[in-house]
Amino acid sequence: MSSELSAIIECLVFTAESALTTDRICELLHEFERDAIKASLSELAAFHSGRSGGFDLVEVAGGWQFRTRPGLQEYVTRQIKTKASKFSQSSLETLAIIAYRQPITRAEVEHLRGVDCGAVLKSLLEKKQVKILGKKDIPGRPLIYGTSKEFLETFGLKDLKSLPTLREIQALDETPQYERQEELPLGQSSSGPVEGELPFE
Amino acid sequence: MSSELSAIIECLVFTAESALTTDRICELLHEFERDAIKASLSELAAFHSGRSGGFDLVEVAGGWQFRTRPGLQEYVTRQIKTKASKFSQSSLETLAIIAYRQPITRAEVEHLRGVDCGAVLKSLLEKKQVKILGKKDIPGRPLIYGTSKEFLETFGLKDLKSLPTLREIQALDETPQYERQEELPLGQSSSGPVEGELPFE
Amino acid sequence: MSSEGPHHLREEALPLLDGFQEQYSVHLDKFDGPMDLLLHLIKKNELDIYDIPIAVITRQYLEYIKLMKHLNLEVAGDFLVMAATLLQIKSRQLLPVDEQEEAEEVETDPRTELMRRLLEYQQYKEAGMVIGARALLGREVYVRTCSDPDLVMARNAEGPLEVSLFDLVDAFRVMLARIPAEHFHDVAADETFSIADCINEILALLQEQETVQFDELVKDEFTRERVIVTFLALLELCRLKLVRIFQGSEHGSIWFVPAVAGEPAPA
Repeated sequence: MSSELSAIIECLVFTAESALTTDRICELLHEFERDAIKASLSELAAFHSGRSGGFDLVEVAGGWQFRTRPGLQEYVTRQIKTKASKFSQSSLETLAIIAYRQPITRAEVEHLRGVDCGAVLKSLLEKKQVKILGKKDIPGRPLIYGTSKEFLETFGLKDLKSLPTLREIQALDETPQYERQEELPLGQSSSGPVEGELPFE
Repeated sequence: MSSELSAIIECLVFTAESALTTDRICELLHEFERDAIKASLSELAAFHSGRSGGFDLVEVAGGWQFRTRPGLQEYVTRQIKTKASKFSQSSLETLAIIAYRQPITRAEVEHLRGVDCGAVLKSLLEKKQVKILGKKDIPGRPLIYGTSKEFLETFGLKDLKSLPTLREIQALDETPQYERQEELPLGQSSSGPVEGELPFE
Repeated sequence: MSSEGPHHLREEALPLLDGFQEQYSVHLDKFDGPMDLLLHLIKKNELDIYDIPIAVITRQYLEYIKLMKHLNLEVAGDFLVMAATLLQIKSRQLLPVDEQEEAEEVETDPRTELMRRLLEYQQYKEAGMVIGARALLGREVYVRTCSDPDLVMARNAEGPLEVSLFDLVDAFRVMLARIPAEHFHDVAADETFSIADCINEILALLQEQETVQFDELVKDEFTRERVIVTFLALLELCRLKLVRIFQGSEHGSIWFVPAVAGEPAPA
């Protein structure tokens, strides 16, 4: 577990200012094989998790990052001011809708929630959990929203595919209204009508 | 080596903004014995040094700190090139003016911002976010600026029309129209403009 | 809020609201909107979401809104829109079924759309709770904040840029707020009649007269833009179930009336 490559990778991830993607690590360490780098990363993650120390190596928002072990926050907050990432039930609901249904307009979010969501949307934009992806090509050209890289970081998600699966809606003979919408361009298959890619990787 | 105290100490040092003195650690962890804390610190330092990973726990002038292992600096500095650079508030403001008011001259930008923008403009040109569109047909023939293709890429925009307007962002704060509507006459007190009672049973 | 609230309630005896009577303030704050309230009522009464007894649920829903008014709480428009929807479904159930239409009516139970919305809403409500229960960065989990000295020293000019569209617009907004108005003239093309304005106008008109004709709305300013905006405003009002639209003959005039006016008299 203490090969030179492991040490180099650990050092890179440790000093990086945000999560480092496997691709970027491979690019930085061009003299090493990609497979060896990937194997080292898995080993390192297993090692840190196994030793139950103060922090773990985790895969988040498409990259690798050292993060404190959950459960120790009580001690951390004794010395640092927390940025208080508090989310109300309505923020979480709105965020969930945007995460699962992106790209989505405000009107669509409001239809699903049954309430005005302007203020919640604005606060999610300010917290950088949500971003404006552009405008929808329908009359009125409403803004369309999606979740950001910060959303994945905040919620400790590797990518959008790691979102918990929605509870199945059973016994519905018709497709719910919103399923007729374009599919969420997850992963490689980003061929949706919305320009550009979702901002992951 | 994986006692809870070790993990807590490791976590504290990891999240601290600067080196933590032993005294400070004892103060933060008042429920633990000073001797136990000191012993844990030495153990932790020996453990990290023994495993030859990417970083060590060392006692420097101001206290305890995780430091990358000497000899790995070469790799650390490799990532500087891929470090994401953030916009300063003045760059962002200047860029916003150019985006929303293009084509625009430097004098016009400066008139709006009230300060000299030469340096900021130069850096935006270097970052390829802004480009020179030509010369304005007025005395002095000043250069006129606009945003570039790279600007659209940075912000994930299909075209300039997709740029959200100020009004659209402000609209997030507005309550929907129907909230200002007359109240529905509920129960007995039906004196609203809508005739008839609601059918309670 | 006034201290007489709870007593007042007990006297009024709103028996279906036992849940609200204890700690009513907590409950009142808890509902995030009409969908949330409906789900709560369904769960509390152990009702089948696939076969909602619309009369029961509508009565409880309206009593809840009444309660909010008793407590002098502001009842958000969204709650009223849902009240109108429930009443509309109920009235459709009360209407005798036309034999010719019967075949179609079987398929389109007026409750279907509501049920679908509730199920979908419930999914996202649950998903929100699931993601909210994760170990959140800055709440349960932290990253290293101290920058590496080696990295701090080095300056960078060629990395990718990291900034969001919202930051850009916000920077513009902040700057506009700072500069005096005369320095600045808005050249944006959208200094026109908005859909929101139009909705307001229609609602105002409907308070004065029972029916309104589409042509009447656009006769003063018969432009392409005005017609489109008016039409979109009408569609929106229709979606919100605030108006009903009629057309006498093909290509004839479009008339509309307030949606609640057509409800049957109290039973």
